[in-house]
Amino acid sequence: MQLNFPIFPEQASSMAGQVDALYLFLVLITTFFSLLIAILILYFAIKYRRTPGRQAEQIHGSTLLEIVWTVIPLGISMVIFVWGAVIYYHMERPPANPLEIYGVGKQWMWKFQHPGGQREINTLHVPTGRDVKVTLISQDVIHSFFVPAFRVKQDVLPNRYVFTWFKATQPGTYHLFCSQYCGTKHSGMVGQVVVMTPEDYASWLASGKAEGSLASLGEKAFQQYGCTTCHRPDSGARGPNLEGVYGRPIRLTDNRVVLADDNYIRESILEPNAKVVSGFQSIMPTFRGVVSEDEIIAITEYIKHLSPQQANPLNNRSTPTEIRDSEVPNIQQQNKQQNQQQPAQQTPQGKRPANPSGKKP
Amino acid sequence: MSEHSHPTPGLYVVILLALVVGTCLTWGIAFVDLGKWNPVVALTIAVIKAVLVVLFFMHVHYSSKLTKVTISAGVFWLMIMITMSLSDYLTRTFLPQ
Amino acid sequence: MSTATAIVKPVMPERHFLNDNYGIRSWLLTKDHKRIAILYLFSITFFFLIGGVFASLIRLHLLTPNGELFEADTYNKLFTMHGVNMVFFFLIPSVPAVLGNFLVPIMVGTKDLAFPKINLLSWYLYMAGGTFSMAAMVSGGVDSGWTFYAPLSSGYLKTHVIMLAVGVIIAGFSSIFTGLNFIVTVHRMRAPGMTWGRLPLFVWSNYAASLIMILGTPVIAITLILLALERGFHIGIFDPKLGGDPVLFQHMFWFYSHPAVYIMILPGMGVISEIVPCFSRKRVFGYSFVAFSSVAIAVFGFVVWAHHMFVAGISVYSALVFSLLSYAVAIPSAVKVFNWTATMYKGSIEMSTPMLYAMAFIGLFTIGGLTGLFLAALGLDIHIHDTYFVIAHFHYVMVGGMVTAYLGGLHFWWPKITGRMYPEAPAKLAALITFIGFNLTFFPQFILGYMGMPRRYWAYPPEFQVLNVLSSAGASVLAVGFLLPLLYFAWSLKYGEVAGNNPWQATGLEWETSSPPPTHNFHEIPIVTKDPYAYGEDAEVTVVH
Amino acid sequence: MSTSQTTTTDHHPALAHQFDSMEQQQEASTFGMWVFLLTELMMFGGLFTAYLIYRLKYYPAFVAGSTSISVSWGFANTLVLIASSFTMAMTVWAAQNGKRKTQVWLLLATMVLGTAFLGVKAKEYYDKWDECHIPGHVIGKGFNAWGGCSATDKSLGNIAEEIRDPKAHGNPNVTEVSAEQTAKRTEIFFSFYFAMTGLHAFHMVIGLGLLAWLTLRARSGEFGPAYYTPIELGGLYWHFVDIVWIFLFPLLYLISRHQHGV
Repeated sequence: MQLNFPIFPEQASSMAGQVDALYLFLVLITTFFSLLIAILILYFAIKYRRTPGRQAEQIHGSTLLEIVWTVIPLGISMVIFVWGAVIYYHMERPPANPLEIYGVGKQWMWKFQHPGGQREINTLHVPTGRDVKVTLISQDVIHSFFVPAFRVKQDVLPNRYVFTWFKATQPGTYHLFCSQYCGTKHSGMVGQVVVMTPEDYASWLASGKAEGSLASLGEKAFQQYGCTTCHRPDSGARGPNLEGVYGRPIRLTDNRVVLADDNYIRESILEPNAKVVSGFQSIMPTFRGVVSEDEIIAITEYIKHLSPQQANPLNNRSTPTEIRDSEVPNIQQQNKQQNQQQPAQQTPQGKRPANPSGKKP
Repeated sequence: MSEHSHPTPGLYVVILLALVVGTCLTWGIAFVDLGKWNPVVALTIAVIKAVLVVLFFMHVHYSSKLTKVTISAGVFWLMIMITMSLSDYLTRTFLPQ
Repeated sequence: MSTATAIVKPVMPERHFLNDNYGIRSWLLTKDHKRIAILYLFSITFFFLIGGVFASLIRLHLLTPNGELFEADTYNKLFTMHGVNMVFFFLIPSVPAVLGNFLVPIMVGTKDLAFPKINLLSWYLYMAGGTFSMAAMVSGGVDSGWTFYAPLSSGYLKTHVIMLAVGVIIAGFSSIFTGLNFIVTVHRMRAPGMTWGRLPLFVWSNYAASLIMILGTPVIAITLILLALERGFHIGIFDPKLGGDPVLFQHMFWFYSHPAVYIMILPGMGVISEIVPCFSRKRVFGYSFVAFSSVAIAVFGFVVWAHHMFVAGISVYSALVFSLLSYAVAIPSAVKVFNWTATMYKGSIEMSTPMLYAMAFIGLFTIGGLTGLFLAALGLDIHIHDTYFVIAHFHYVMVGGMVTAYLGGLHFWWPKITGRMYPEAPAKLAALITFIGFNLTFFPQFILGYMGMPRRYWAYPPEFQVLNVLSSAGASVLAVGFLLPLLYFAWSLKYGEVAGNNPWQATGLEWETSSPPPTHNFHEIPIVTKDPYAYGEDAEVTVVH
Repeated sequence: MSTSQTTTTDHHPALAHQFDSMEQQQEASTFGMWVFLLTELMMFGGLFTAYLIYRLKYYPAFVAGSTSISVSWGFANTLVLIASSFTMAMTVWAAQNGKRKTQVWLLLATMVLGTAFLGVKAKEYYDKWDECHIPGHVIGKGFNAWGGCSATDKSLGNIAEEIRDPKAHGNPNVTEVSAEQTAKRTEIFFSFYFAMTGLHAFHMVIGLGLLAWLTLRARSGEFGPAYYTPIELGGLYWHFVDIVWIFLFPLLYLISRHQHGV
């Protein structure tokens, strides 16, 4: 047994301090009111203990007091609500230009893929001082990605991408837990997050054996499954051109407008007919059961890197379907902002992932 | 309740006719293209039919306030369940599948 | 007043509901709400003990970090069966089905509940549900967790999930029928003069809990039916592989299961609202605020469920709404705590066993309730969700609150139920042991949770061991505290002092009839002319019979 | 206190001991029934909520699935059930007015109509069975949106074919591939179709049992102007089941019918 056991978790992310501040505030509130009540009860119990002849003084109540102890807790809880909501909003709003890592949860392990193509199991290496966005998906049941030292947690759902982000501040090795019960070896679905200085991280990246960048893996899969047959830039293509499509609003055949994000690309691979791009026939067969989660991730990453030759095409709003900003559902606005930063993405050592556009599809 | 007045067979027949007409109307309108109003119209008619059944066949029109409050509470809670669940689904980009 | 009771030595009434009839048939076919309450008392104690054994095994296992006592599968079954037994077969029925069943008709001044046969049926349903869950347990156990999250439970586990779900569904209908009976009884069966403003707060809180039972329970029933259909017939409702949505399961599950915690705690609050005025010899402070706060909790309780799902992938906006609404429940709970405390002010306080439990309740519930604020605060909940912090929080409310109130109520009304007093000294000792054991068990879990120890872990990192050992040590103390009452309650049945009609000189109709009450509760249906908790006015007069 | 245990002489035989008067008994019983119907409402409500969410999610598949079930049978069944509600309402009236024979006949009529409803439902279920449109892999031979897994007529129940039907002047972009994908997703529509109509039919079966029991009691002349609570409660239950169907009919049978014709 470790007798010098800690009673407070390490702070290793930019978020940890904010969460802890709220926590300590709440501890303070809790201590204050618990003590207040406890002391009052004990004091009353002793002061007004029953002695022969003691008569209780009958008091029916006091509306003023009731209002006071309704309003004060209400005020305090609104402070807590706003404080908690601000932190949450910050957590849910991903930073611009993050380092993007993909994570796949399955019974009972974590798999991570770095943009440079490095793969890890149950271990995640990240640099300090850089916003890291982890996009997560599960292959089977619901898991939950939990790094206590970062104060982040996100349930990992099957069939849908979710993300969490953090900015590590302290180099070290931290626990990674699955916190959503997922079957027999739930408690074995643990791992480590290794936080390194940017220099160490760069050399770790360099030492890792990668078969090529994630995007280049995606390109291979893209060709292997024959996607290039239809998804071509020329006018006679049977499928929409995917160049520069990522992160942009897309008009569908039924005039709805959706955002071409990770989830949309995934859906279009598995359920192509659900949201067909305007002007195209729904002739794409489903790839459900054919491609693996890893391959979908790689293909998504590849599509992200597909850009027409203009300098920064993704900021160019005049897409062929002429979609105005106001048509984009609000919820998607924030995603969009974040996604538009995409092309600038680079690995820390400044090495762009193998440029897939060298071979224009 | 026994002192309250009760509906007569005549009224029951009227309600029956109204329900039959409502059903036929639902059926007929279903084949007319009203765009997104089709389900709205169908459900509106369904609500009217249900209200008729509740008020007259189930005698709520002649019942105590308590019964009326009870039913309203039930509908209210059902609405809580539906709207609050949808408040999640409609405010995220819908689960892609 | 103490002199009056000392002179007249109370005697047991000649005929009462316990000796009106004999034989197994007279119990198993009884329609007397008091006898049904006794049936519940025994069956609930049984399930509490089973759940307690599972709890002890869990704590024993967690003494070491590497999972050395049980296999992971066994451990998963242990916490599942602990949760299912305690939640569905102990906490939900405990106060309403035992104390409520016994007291609600007497407190409102009627001969029985509105539907005695349905009341008996609800006990049989409870037992049938219990049988299914026991069968699932005996035939290999279930490892779905009490929350049955899909798609794990619907598509991946190999254990008898359906059997357990059927048990829970059936027990749910038992709860629905109890709630229905209470609601109708309170609305339609009150004695003359028993206006809503004169209803004892225990009745108010059981009424509020009944609202949740009838409106929430059918939703868990249909949810589990859909889960069972998906598991049995592979139709897609919740499993994404079949086109379903697992988050929908959580919405529907928590639509019931969050209000369900108010089914558990509200009747407990009702017990406290009876005990505190009685032993303070004072009117309850702010009667109408305490009464309406029960209803407010029941209503607000229905619009906060998704605070269990902040990390589950719900929309940001919906999370904000649910977080905001969650604080709405905190306010009426706070109002209650302040009112109880104010009731003690300038009272004439007797520290008897029920009062000790009530004081423990107020303190522990305050901590339990305030730590709920942590979990409703969005940014903070992200970190502590699904950790031991949650476990500590709900055990503070459920064990520190609800079980404490149940035990307090049992002591308070034991003389009414059995006609005999429990022995005071061991009872006080048990209350003290429970309090100490409880805090030792669950306080370390708050720290563990904030450290990041996830719940339902069979093995854990070694730096968490000391706190886990502390917790396990506390659990053994707590177990002693829970077992002691079993012994002295049994002892008191034969050797306890005869209580008399009103050993506490309390107000309320239940104290005006004999102890134990006659089969039809009152020899003559009472006419109520006084406000509730009319202590200090003519409380003494009612004692003389 | 008006009534106590001593005055047992003027008790109606049906007055239970816990009530003071027949009026109190009737009010309590009716109120109890309403409270019970509230729980029923929430139970069906859970299903309706889930239905709504999936309908939004898989709208094309819900359209296709809805089109593949027979609107005529559903329409007929709605009328049958409404008629049975009418006869049930009349039963209560007959009981209130002490018409013993009429009561029995009306109850029998209600039961006949109820049985007819279940018969039609059984026929519809059988058709779906025949077309292999039973969701899941346990009952029947597994779900097959192309239909005809056991039927000889291959054209029967081919949902993909129907989606591509030129009569379906909805989406001009429908192709063979997309029709197949939509057709596959109709499985979730059928899950709800069977869950909702199944739960409803289960309530009908219970209702028929109740009615049979009431018929026996009515035949023995138990109900009259002074005591007809059981009939009234049975009626409340029956009407509630009717109301559920009033909503099920448009929700399940009439999704975007106008695009597809009869």
